[in-house]
Parts: sequence; C-alpha cells; structure tokens
Amino acid sequence: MEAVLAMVIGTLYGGGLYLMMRRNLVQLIIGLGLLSHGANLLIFTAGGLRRGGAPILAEGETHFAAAPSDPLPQALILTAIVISFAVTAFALALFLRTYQTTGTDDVNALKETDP
Amino acid sequence: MTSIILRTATRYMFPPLLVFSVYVLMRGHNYPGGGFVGGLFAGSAFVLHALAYDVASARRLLRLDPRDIATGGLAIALLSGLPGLLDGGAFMHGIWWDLHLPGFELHLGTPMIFDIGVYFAVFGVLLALVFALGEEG
Amino acid sequence: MTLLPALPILLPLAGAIACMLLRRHGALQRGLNILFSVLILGAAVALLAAARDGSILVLQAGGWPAPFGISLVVDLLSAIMLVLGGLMAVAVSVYAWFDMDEGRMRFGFAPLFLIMLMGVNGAFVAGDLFNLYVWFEVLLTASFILLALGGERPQLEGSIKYVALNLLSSAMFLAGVGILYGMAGTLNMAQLAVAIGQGGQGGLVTMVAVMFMMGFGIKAGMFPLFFWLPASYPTPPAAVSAIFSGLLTKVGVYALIRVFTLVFCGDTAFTHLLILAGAGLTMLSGVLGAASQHEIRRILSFHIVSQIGYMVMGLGLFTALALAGTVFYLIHHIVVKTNLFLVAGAIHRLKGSYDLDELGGLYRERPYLSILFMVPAMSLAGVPPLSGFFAKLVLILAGLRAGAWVVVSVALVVSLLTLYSMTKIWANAFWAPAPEPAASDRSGMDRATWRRFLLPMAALAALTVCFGLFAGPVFGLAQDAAAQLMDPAGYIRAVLGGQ
Amino acid sequence: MLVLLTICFAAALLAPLVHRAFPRRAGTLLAAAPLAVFAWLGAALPEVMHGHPRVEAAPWVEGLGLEAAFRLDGLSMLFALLISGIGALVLLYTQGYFKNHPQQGRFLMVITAFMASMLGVVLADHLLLLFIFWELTSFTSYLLIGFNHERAEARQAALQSLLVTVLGGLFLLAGLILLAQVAGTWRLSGILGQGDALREHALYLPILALVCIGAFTKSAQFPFHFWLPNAMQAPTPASAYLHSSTMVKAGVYLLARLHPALGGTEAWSTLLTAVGATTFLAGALLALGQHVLKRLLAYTTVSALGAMVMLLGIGTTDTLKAMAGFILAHAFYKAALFLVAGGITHETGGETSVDQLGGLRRAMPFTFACALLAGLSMGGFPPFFGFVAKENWLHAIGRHPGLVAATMAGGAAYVLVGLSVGLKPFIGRRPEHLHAHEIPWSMRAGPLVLGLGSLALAFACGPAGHALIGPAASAVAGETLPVHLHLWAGFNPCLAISLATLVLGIGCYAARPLFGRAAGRLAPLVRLGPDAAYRGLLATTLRFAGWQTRMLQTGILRDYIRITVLTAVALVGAAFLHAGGIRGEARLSPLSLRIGLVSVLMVLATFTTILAKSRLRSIMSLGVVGYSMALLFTFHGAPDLAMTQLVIETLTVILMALAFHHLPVFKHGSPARMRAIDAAIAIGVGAAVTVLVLAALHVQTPTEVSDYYLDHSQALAHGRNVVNVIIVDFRGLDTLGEITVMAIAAIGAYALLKLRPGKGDTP
Repeated sequence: MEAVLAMVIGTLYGGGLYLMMRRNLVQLIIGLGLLSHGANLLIFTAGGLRRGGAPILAEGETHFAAAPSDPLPQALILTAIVISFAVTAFALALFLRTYQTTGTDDVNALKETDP
Repeated sequence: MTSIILRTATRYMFPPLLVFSVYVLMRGHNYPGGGFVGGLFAGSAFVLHALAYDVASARRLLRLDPRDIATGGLAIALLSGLPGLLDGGAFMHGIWWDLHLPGFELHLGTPMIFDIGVYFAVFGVLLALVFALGEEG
Repeated sequence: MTLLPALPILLPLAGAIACMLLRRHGALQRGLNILFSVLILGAAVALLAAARDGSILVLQAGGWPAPFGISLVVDLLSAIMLVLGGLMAVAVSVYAWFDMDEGRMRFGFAPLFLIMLMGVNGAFVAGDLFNLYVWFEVLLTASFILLALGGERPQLEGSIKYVALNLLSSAMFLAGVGILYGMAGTLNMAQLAVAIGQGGQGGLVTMVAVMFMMGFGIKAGMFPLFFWLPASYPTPPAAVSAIFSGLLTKVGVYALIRVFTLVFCGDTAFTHLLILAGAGLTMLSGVLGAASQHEIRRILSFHIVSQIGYMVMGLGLFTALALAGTVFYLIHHIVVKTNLFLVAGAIHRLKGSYDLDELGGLYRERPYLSILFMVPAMSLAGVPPLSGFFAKLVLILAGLRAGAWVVVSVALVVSLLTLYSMTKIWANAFWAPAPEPAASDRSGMDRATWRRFLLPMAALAALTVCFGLFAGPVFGLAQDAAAQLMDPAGYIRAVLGGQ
Repeated sequence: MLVLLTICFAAALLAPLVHRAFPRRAGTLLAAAPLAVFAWLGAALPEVMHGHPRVEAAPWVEGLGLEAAFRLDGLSMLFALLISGIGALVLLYTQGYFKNHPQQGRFLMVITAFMASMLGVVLADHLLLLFIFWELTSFTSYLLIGFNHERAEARQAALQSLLVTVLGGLFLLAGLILLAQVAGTWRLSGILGQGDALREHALYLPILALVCIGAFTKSAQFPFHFWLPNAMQAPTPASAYLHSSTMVKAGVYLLARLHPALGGTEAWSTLLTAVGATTFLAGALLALGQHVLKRLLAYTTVSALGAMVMLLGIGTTDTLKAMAGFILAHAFYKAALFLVAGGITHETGGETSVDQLGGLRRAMPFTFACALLAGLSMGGFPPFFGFVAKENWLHAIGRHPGLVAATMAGGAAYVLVGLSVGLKPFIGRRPEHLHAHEIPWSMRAGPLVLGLGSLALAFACGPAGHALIGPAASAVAGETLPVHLHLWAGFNPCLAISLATLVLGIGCYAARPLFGRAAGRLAPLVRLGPDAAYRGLLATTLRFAGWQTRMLQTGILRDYIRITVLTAVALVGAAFLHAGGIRGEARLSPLSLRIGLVSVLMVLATFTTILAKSRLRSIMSLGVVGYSMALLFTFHGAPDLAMTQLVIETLTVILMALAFHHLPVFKHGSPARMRAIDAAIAIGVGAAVTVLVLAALHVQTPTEVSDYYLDHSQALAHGRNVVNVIIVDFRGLDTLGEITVMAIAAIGAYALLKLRPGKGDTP
C-alpha cells in the first residue's frame, strides 16, 4: 500500500511545484497548498502505516490491547496542518494586497525589486 | 434565496456549535477533540454568521476584537507553563488538581489549561483572518 | 536550570503579548520593545556565563525525559548565538525607537519583532528536529509580515518571492524530518545522532542529509538558492532589513552547522565536500552580484550571500580550526552586517535615497557617520585589525592547512572584491561631491536626537573594533565552541544523560 | 616597542581633537610622537649596531599563535629611524601646507596612523603582525591618496593603489602562511635561521612567488609600477612620506628581511635581478619624458625601488651594503625634493609643470638652497651622500658590463630629474604670470634638514656606514658585514664611471625638451601598458559580474523556483547515485481497496487542480485533495487528524473563495515549450520524492518513543487520547510555537489588508 501512497506523495509534490511555476498568483498559492498536503502525507507514510485503531485508550483500560497507529506522526501532522493553514491565510492576504497594489496577478510582472 | 436559508440555518446552528466546541475542547484529553478542533468549531459558528449576514454584524456579535482573543489565548497558554516551575519542575511541567465540587469531581491540570489557551488562540485567529478578508471588497 | 534555557523563547513571547494588548499605544510599544530586548540579552548573557566552562545546559520541557519530550539545549555555540541575537535586538529596537513610523508601530511592528526573536532564539536552543521546524516557521512567519508590513509596492514584490521560496524550503525541511523520523523513530537530535551513528541505513542518510542541506541552504542563502535574499532585503524599512541581515540567514547557517556536526557526519567525504563547493560558489556569486549593484542596500544584500559562503566554508572544511573560524565569522558578521544596514538606514534618513548616484558629500558633511560606516565596512572587507580580518584569516589558515587550495583562492579573490564594493559605497556616497548641493538634511531630527540615533551604530562599531583588538578571548570562545561541535558525544551525553 | 606604537596610534586618534584645540600648532604637537620614537631608537642604537637586537613579545590571539612580537635589529633600525625622523618633519610641514584647511585634522590623523603602521611593519617579528601592519599601510594610504576626495581622479587613483597593493597583500598572506607552516613558527627571528631547510622544501618556489608578488606590488615593481605615478594625486606631504621614503619601501624591506631565509637561490636572484633591473630602467626611461614635478619624482622613485630590488637580487655582500646605503641616500634626497616640489606648487598658486617654472631664485631663495642640495645629491654629484652611495653601488657591481651600462643610463636620468626639480624652477627667466613667495617657516624644517642631511651624511659617511648601513646590511646578509664608506676613495674606475654618468646626465638635462617631445609621440603606446591592463581587467570583471547577476537574479519568481527545484533534484539524485541505490527489505502493508480508491481520487483531483482553467475549479479540486487526506487519516486510525483536516479544509476553501473573489481569471499562460520543461521538472521532483519515501520504507522504524507515549499517556499525563496528550503535554512546546505562528499570521493578514501607505492608522 505504501508504494501507492508514495506515488500519491510524488504526484502532490510534482503537481504543487508545477503550479508554483505558473504565472498566476492564485496558482502559486494552490501549488503551495498541494505541497503542504504532500509533506503531511509524507510524514504520515514515512512514519509507518500501522493498521491499528486510534491511539486512544478506552475508558478504564490502562494498556492498549493491540498496537494502535503511531500517535507521534499524527501530532506532528496536526501541528503542520495548522501552521500551513495560518501561513496560507497570510499568503492569501499578501497576494490579494499585491494584486490590489500592482494591479496584476502575473508573477512575471513582479520584477521591479531585482536588478 | 440561499441567503435566507443560510440565515435560518445559522440561527439554529449558532448556539449548538458554540456549545459543541466547548464540549470538544473539554473532552479532548480523553477522546478525539481538543483545543484545535474546538477553537475551529467555535470560529466556524461566527464564520457562518459572517457569511449569512455580514462581517460587521458578526463583529458586533463577538464584541471583542478577535486579535485580542487570540492574544488572550496565547497568554493563557504561556501562563499555564509556569505553575510547574513553582513545583520545582521544568517549564510546562504538568500540575494536576482534583477538584471535589458538590455533585461531581473534576480532574484539572495545567495541560488542560494550555489546551484552553489553544482554543482561544485558534478561535481568535480564525475570526481575525475571516473578518479581515471578508471586509475586503 | 528549570527555566533559564527557555527564557530566550518565553521573554519575547511575553513581550509580544504585552505589545499586542497595547497595540493602540505606539510609544509604549517602542519602550516595551527595547525593554524586552534588553531582558532577552540579559538571559542570553546569563546562559553564556553558565555555558562558558564547557558545560551543556539542557532543559527537558514539561519535565519529560529525552527523547520523549522536547529538549532545549544550550551549548557554547547556542549561547554565543543567543547573545548576538540579543545584542542585535537591543541595537535595532533602539534604532526603531527613532525610525519606525507610527502606522507600522500600531499594526504590530513590536510584537512581530519580538516574535521573530522568539523564533530565532528557539531555533538556537532547539534540541529536537521538529521543534526546530516549528521555530523556523515562527521566525519565518514573523519575517514574512515584517517584510510586507506597510504594503509598499517593492515590499510586496519582495515578499512574494521571499514567501514562496522559503515555504519551498520549509516543505523540503519537513519532508526531511518526516523521512528521518521514519528511519530513526525519534526527533531528538541527540538520539538521532546515536541512531544514525549506529548505521545500517547508509545511502538513505546521505539522501536525507541532502534534503536538509537544501532546506537550510535556502534559508541561509547559499548558491544557487539565494534569490529571495537580494530580491527582498532591500525593500522594508531600515530597522527590518538590519535585523534580517543580522540574524535570519545566520539561523540557516546555525542549523546547517548543528545538523552537519551532530547528525550527518558519517559521510563527510560526500556531504561536506558538497558544502565546501557550495561555499566557494556562494562567495563568488554573491560578491559578483554585489559588484554589479549600484544601490547601498542591494550591495549589502549580495554581500550577505557572499559572507554566508565564508561561514559555510568552515563547515565544509570540517576541522576544529575551520569551525572555530566559522563561529568567529558568525560573531563578526552579525555585528558588522546589522551595523551596515543601520548606517545605510541613517543615510537614507538623511538623504532620502539608497542610490549611489543620488548620494554624495557625506564625508564632508557628516564625519561621524563616515566613521560609523568606515569601521564596519572595512571590517567586512577584512582590513586588519578589525574583526573581519581575523575571521577571514582563520578560515584561510584552516583552508591552507587542509590543502583546499581552490576554495582558499576563491576566498582571497572574494575578499578583494568585497573591498572593492565597500570602497565603491565609500567613494560615491561619502567622498564624491553631492550631485545636487541643495538637499542636505531630511532627517527631521535636531542635533541631539541625531546623536542619540547614531548611538546603536556607534556601539556596534565599537564592538567590531573590540572583537578585532581583543580577538584573543573572542577567538578562544569560538575555539571552545568548535571543540564542542567536533565532539558530539558531549552533546549526546548531556541530552540523553549518560546513555 | 608596543608602547611606542600605542603612543603613535593614540596620537593618530587624538589628532582631530588636537587640531580642533590648537589649529595652528597641531602638526608640531603631534610631531612629538615620532620624535619620541626617534629618541628611543637613538638610545637603542649603540646596542643594536653591535649586533644585539632588542626583542619583546606579548600574547595577542593565543588560539592563532599571534603575538605582539617586535624585534629591532640593524635593518629595522635603519627603516625605523627614517620613518620616525622624516615622519616628524612631514608632520611639521603639514601644519604649514594645510594651513586653514578644514580637513587638516583628518589628514594629520591618517598620516600619523600611517606612520605608526609603517613602524609596525619594520618592527614586527611575527609574520601575521607584519601583515596586519602591512595592510594598514595600504588602507591608510588609500585615505591619503584620496584626500582630495572631491576630484574623481584622486578617488580613482586611491582605489587603484588600494586594489593593487591589497591584491598583492593577499598573495603575500598566502605566502606568509605557507612560510610559517613550513618553518613551523610565525616568528621571523625563528624563520630566518632555517634558510637551508626552507630553500630545499617543496613549497619553496610557491612561497617565493607569493611573497615576491606581495612585495613587488607594494614597492611598485614592473609590471605593477603604474599605481605609484597615479598616486601623485595625494597631497604632497603624503607623497613625500609614503611614496618616496617609507611605504613603497615596505616591499624592499620585506624582501631584504626574508633574504636570509629565502635568498641566495638561483630563482631568487634571477627573479629579483630581472624584475629589479627592468623596473630600474623602465622607471628612469619613463621619467625622462615627464614634465610634472611630482611625476618626475614618482618615476625616479619607481626606478630607485627597482635598483634596490636589483641590488638585493644580485645578493653579494657588497651589493647588500650598496643597497642599504642607497636606501638611506634616496630617502633623504627624495623626501626633500618632494617637499620642495610641494612648496613650489603651494607658493606659486598651483603650478606643477617644470616647463612653466623658472626664475624663482629671488622669490624663494631658501627653497632654492634646499632644492639644490637635494637635487645634486640625487644626481650623484660630489660631495653629497648620493655620490657616496653611487660610488659604493658601482664598486659593488664590479665590472659586469650590462649592469654598469644600466647604472650609467639610470644615473643619467637621475641627474636630469635632480636638476629639473632642484635647479630648473629657480634659474632662468621668470614667466610673467608666475608669482611666488618664500615658503612659510613651518614648512622649512623638512627641506632644510633633509637637504643639509644629504650633504652632512657625505662628510659623516664613515660613522653613518658604521652605525646604520653596516648593521642593516648585516641583518640582510645574516652575517656581520663591516662597512667602510669614504667620500673620497681615490681615483679608480668607479669614479670615472661616476663622472661619465654626470656628464651624460648633464647632457640629457640640456636635451630635456627633446625627451618631452619623444614622450608625446610615444604616448599612444601607454594604452598597451599595465595601467590599461588594470583598467581592462577591472572593467571585464565588472561586466562579468553584471552578466552573471542578470542571468541568475532575473527578477522572475518562476525562474528562481525552477533553479531551486532543479538543484534539489540534482543533489538528491547525486546522493542516490553516491549511495548506490537502496538496500534492505521494504516493510509494506498489503493493498487495500478503499485506500487504493482514495489514492486514485487524490491523483485525479491533483491533476484537475493542475489543469483547471478557473479559480473556482482549482479551489474545489484542492478541497477534494484535502478531504481525501481526511479519509486517509480516518482509515489509518487518526480521528483527530481527520476531524481537523476536515474543518481546516472547509475553512481554507472559504478563505480562498473570499480572497480570490477579487482576483481575475487565469489569463497569463505560458508557451507550450515552457510548460513541457516545467512538467519535466515537476516529474523529476515527483520521482525523487517517491524514491525517497520508498527508501524510507526500507528501514524499520524503531518505536521506542511512540511506545513510551502509548504506555505512559494515561499514567503520567492523565489523558487517554495520546495524540492530544502529545500536543498539549509531551510536545507542548511545539504547540506553543504553533499558536504563536497562527496569532501573528492573523495579525499580519490584518495589518496587510488594513495598513496602507499614506493612509490613516487606525488599528
């Protein structure tokens, strides 16, 4: 199964980057979104897919009867999801503001600051 | 048309969403849930309101500036790390109290207070973002 | 030790919270900004004092033993970086007191500044790879906003490039973290060092190492990954450029040093050679970029790139002397570069321009400002006996001892070109007569205020001179830090406790 | 000696303050510092001349083995006396020369700092210390040459001299480091004793070459000589000091210093003799055609420096003595002539050309006297010290016909220049427009002392040889050399050659206009000279710099992303090849239908996103990717993740819709070729990532850490939801950072949308 997911991850990374190399600001940010999905899935997969239940103890128990899925990658991904949400939201505001200021959403037109 | 449906839905959804968000927050330590999701639900209630009516009305409903709420959440989270120091532990060392209230027992710890901080931070942030973007145009 | 190593993170957060709550009070925030910068510096100095004898301070957050909780680790390198960060924070916050406009102040300059410091400091003390990622995100997000705050067109354009490329770098870093976790089942750097040191994964480690090299290389501004830097650094207000130039890329360098001395040191013939080659190209490409520019902050920005090459060169050579050179270079560079950007800001304040064609006559009009430019500029170019000379000398010495002729030759040529660009600024902005004699002073400050305004620059310039004249103790510190880096066992023992 | 240098540097730092407090006496007051040095040196002279050098050392940077180590032997003594003595005179002279000049304080500061640095060069006993002072002289001379900074020529000349000397300095640094490495010590006194071992070492030739390049650039040897005449943009006191008597001799000093260690080989003598002789003749030849006072002097300085290197290169005991004598003679007459030239220009209101000068003897009798003394010494007329030195030189080179002929030719040029500066401006008819006064008192000490000195030394040549020249030559040779100088050595072939040279020189002087015209005709050739090469090289470098920067820093974000991504793919690929593929057993779980279906859905949604032509469609398909992620999380026992992902995805779609509502449809397409290239890059990335993940799956993940969480979550952290416990407790610090990121992102987005340049500021 992991091999399939590995290819999905590859697709997400490749697709994200392809979009980032387009000329529209919207595509840039959507590309970033794909990229962060790819990174999250990568952590999830590389951390090892254990086909167990949720890492939540039932009430009254003190030990997991069967090994549940690995909780640590889940915690990391949770953090990563929220961070990328915040950053995406900021980027949205930035791009919106840029569009309002420069009047273009063409990335190629934004080259004044370079020599 | 859609707006009427949405408004009606919002009217019914709004209070349960808020209550549900607190519920998700409080049980997060033992069941799926927690401050993140709780905060997101609470924020969603107001987002829904903003979409159904407008941002200004949602702001009025909230009264507080969402950035202050986020800051407050951050402050709660930061402060929750300090009691552990008094106990001689490291920063963010968990301290737990058993509160015997009439009727039921509450098992309360600094990590849960931390989670409450997360709840408010996420709640405030979400609204600040949505309001700011919603007020454009 | 239950709190001290966390203070560099918590103090700025507390300050930021206070500033956010007081966001309507610009003046109060200016004061709080300075106050908390001083406090951070104090905490950093205390940490350096504690780590000076070679002991490594470890705080296990939440009291969870490593590798299960998050370890905050302060070794000598971390402590040095923290102190430098604190110094720059104080200098720049004082500068911002005078220079930052009210609008930016009310829309969060102070909290963002402090949060950025929080991220920077967090990166310096993180003993856990994912935690390092989080601190990187903290400092990056804060820097995104600081860069764009104010919303002038060049700022926005620069920000887009900065944001896009740095998020790309974060994605690579995060992917590396994920794979590393998959291999070693831990995120604690000390335990990762143990796990990878035990071997068995061979080539995969090298591949992951390259991922980290890319991720940190982008943040450090190495060739050919530095595009975002010259595109964005010259755009925000002077105080922002200054703190960026002093600290941000250096966090990338710090992270490179940390992981490539602690975790990835099994295949140095490949990884460190790659780093060395990157260092040489970075130096050269950056300095050529600088030579082609005609605007002070652009010149300085390209020079950051070039100087990063020197710092990374020490890591690539990977000897104790070379690493000591890198540490010394970091110390030197952070002080000097921040200072140069501040001086550039003062020039802009005075003349309303950064463009060399529009500047002139400053040597005649402003002798003190001239000295304040000359000292860091010549230090950057490596004129003895300023700090930059010793920094370069150590690296060249280390390079010659290691027989790395090519990179040493590049380093020597680059230092000549650095001198060239510094004299270009000097000759055009200071020596040459002003193109139009009328415009003399736009600063809007009286003499006394102007003097106070120059105070942070004077302090940093004095520091540069001291680092040169008293290079002995400073270099001794760098050597001790390098010795710790060359002996990861001490770090591992301190974190994991005798395992 | 450290104390002396500290005094001098302190004097430099105080100079502007002294000047502000005593505007008319600043030079005199500051001259106290070099005079103190001079007196101290004088006191040490008896000891040193008998072969007992003074040594002192203090630690500086212990980690580098850098010490503040000084050593005063015969060679250092000769140079130090000249530096401090002439330094004091120049400071006095400056006071008059820059009377009422607003920047006199700065000039005094820099020239005093230069003096201190130069003293450091000749006193240092540690290679690095020597280098530090060496660079400081380059740097201070940059400031001095560019002193008239509002003139573009001055700035260019300053830059040129800086770049050339610092370039040489870098070679020198490499050479010195290698030298120390081979010798095993930084201390000069230690290195000089190891000559034999050094000369046989494999690195001997590289060291020699590197050190020589450093010395040649500093001492303006061919083909690096061009910066020195251009450096005449400096104010005259600086020229007199730096470009005749001190700084340019640093290279000669260094070579002489290292002679016991590096000298005496075939390579040494060939290189030094050839370069020195070329410089000697070229300088003399170029001097013939000049008419500007200072340039006449500058070219003969180049020539004289060449002569010193040549004599050093020949390297017999006699030539070493001759060299030491010539250094002394040259310092006296050349500094005096520069000061005279400065006086003339100063008092005639800026006249610099010999051709425009004449008949000043009445107006400036004092200057005339000094000028004549120095000029005759330069020409080698008896009874001046220049004559003694010349005799000694001729004696040393013996009968070698080539050298004798060269000496005669060069000597003739010196006669011409000596007379042109020392005689020509004062005799003949005064041009009508020329008005002049005598130089003021404060400017008289220098020319007088140095001019008279040229005469007095000749009569005291015996003691001078014994006390100064002998010890200096001994230090260069590495053995004790007695020196006996005589003003009158009797009739011998040397005298005949000397006299013949004088006659030839006077003839040349008479034919001076001829040379001027010839030089005018040959002027186009200068375009092929090293000066042009310097400019060409600089321009080429800058063009290349501009080109590479335009190529790299295009300003287009997509290019940046492309290059970054390509680099990543290339490096990961290289690492993959280096590692030789993946080894080990993959740990794969069995295929599952529902996961397979979700995977297919995700891939399809990704492609829809990529190919979408409208904003809404791309946002929606991105949402589908997110919801599929949530499904995957559900299938793998991650309810917290699934829930969060679900809400976040919804909110993201809402936010994007809110924001993109304002943006136009996608209208900027790329050409097909570009799209293909990008697709290729993207596929490369996808493949690289896939391989990485697969490779990671070949390693069994240890579960120690997650087992700890699972086992202790309930007992130690009082929570049954392990993921939540990790987030708020085990790894709570991450979460603290994370909500900080969120908070500032919100503040940032808010500020970005609300704060506009030029608009009001209501938070």
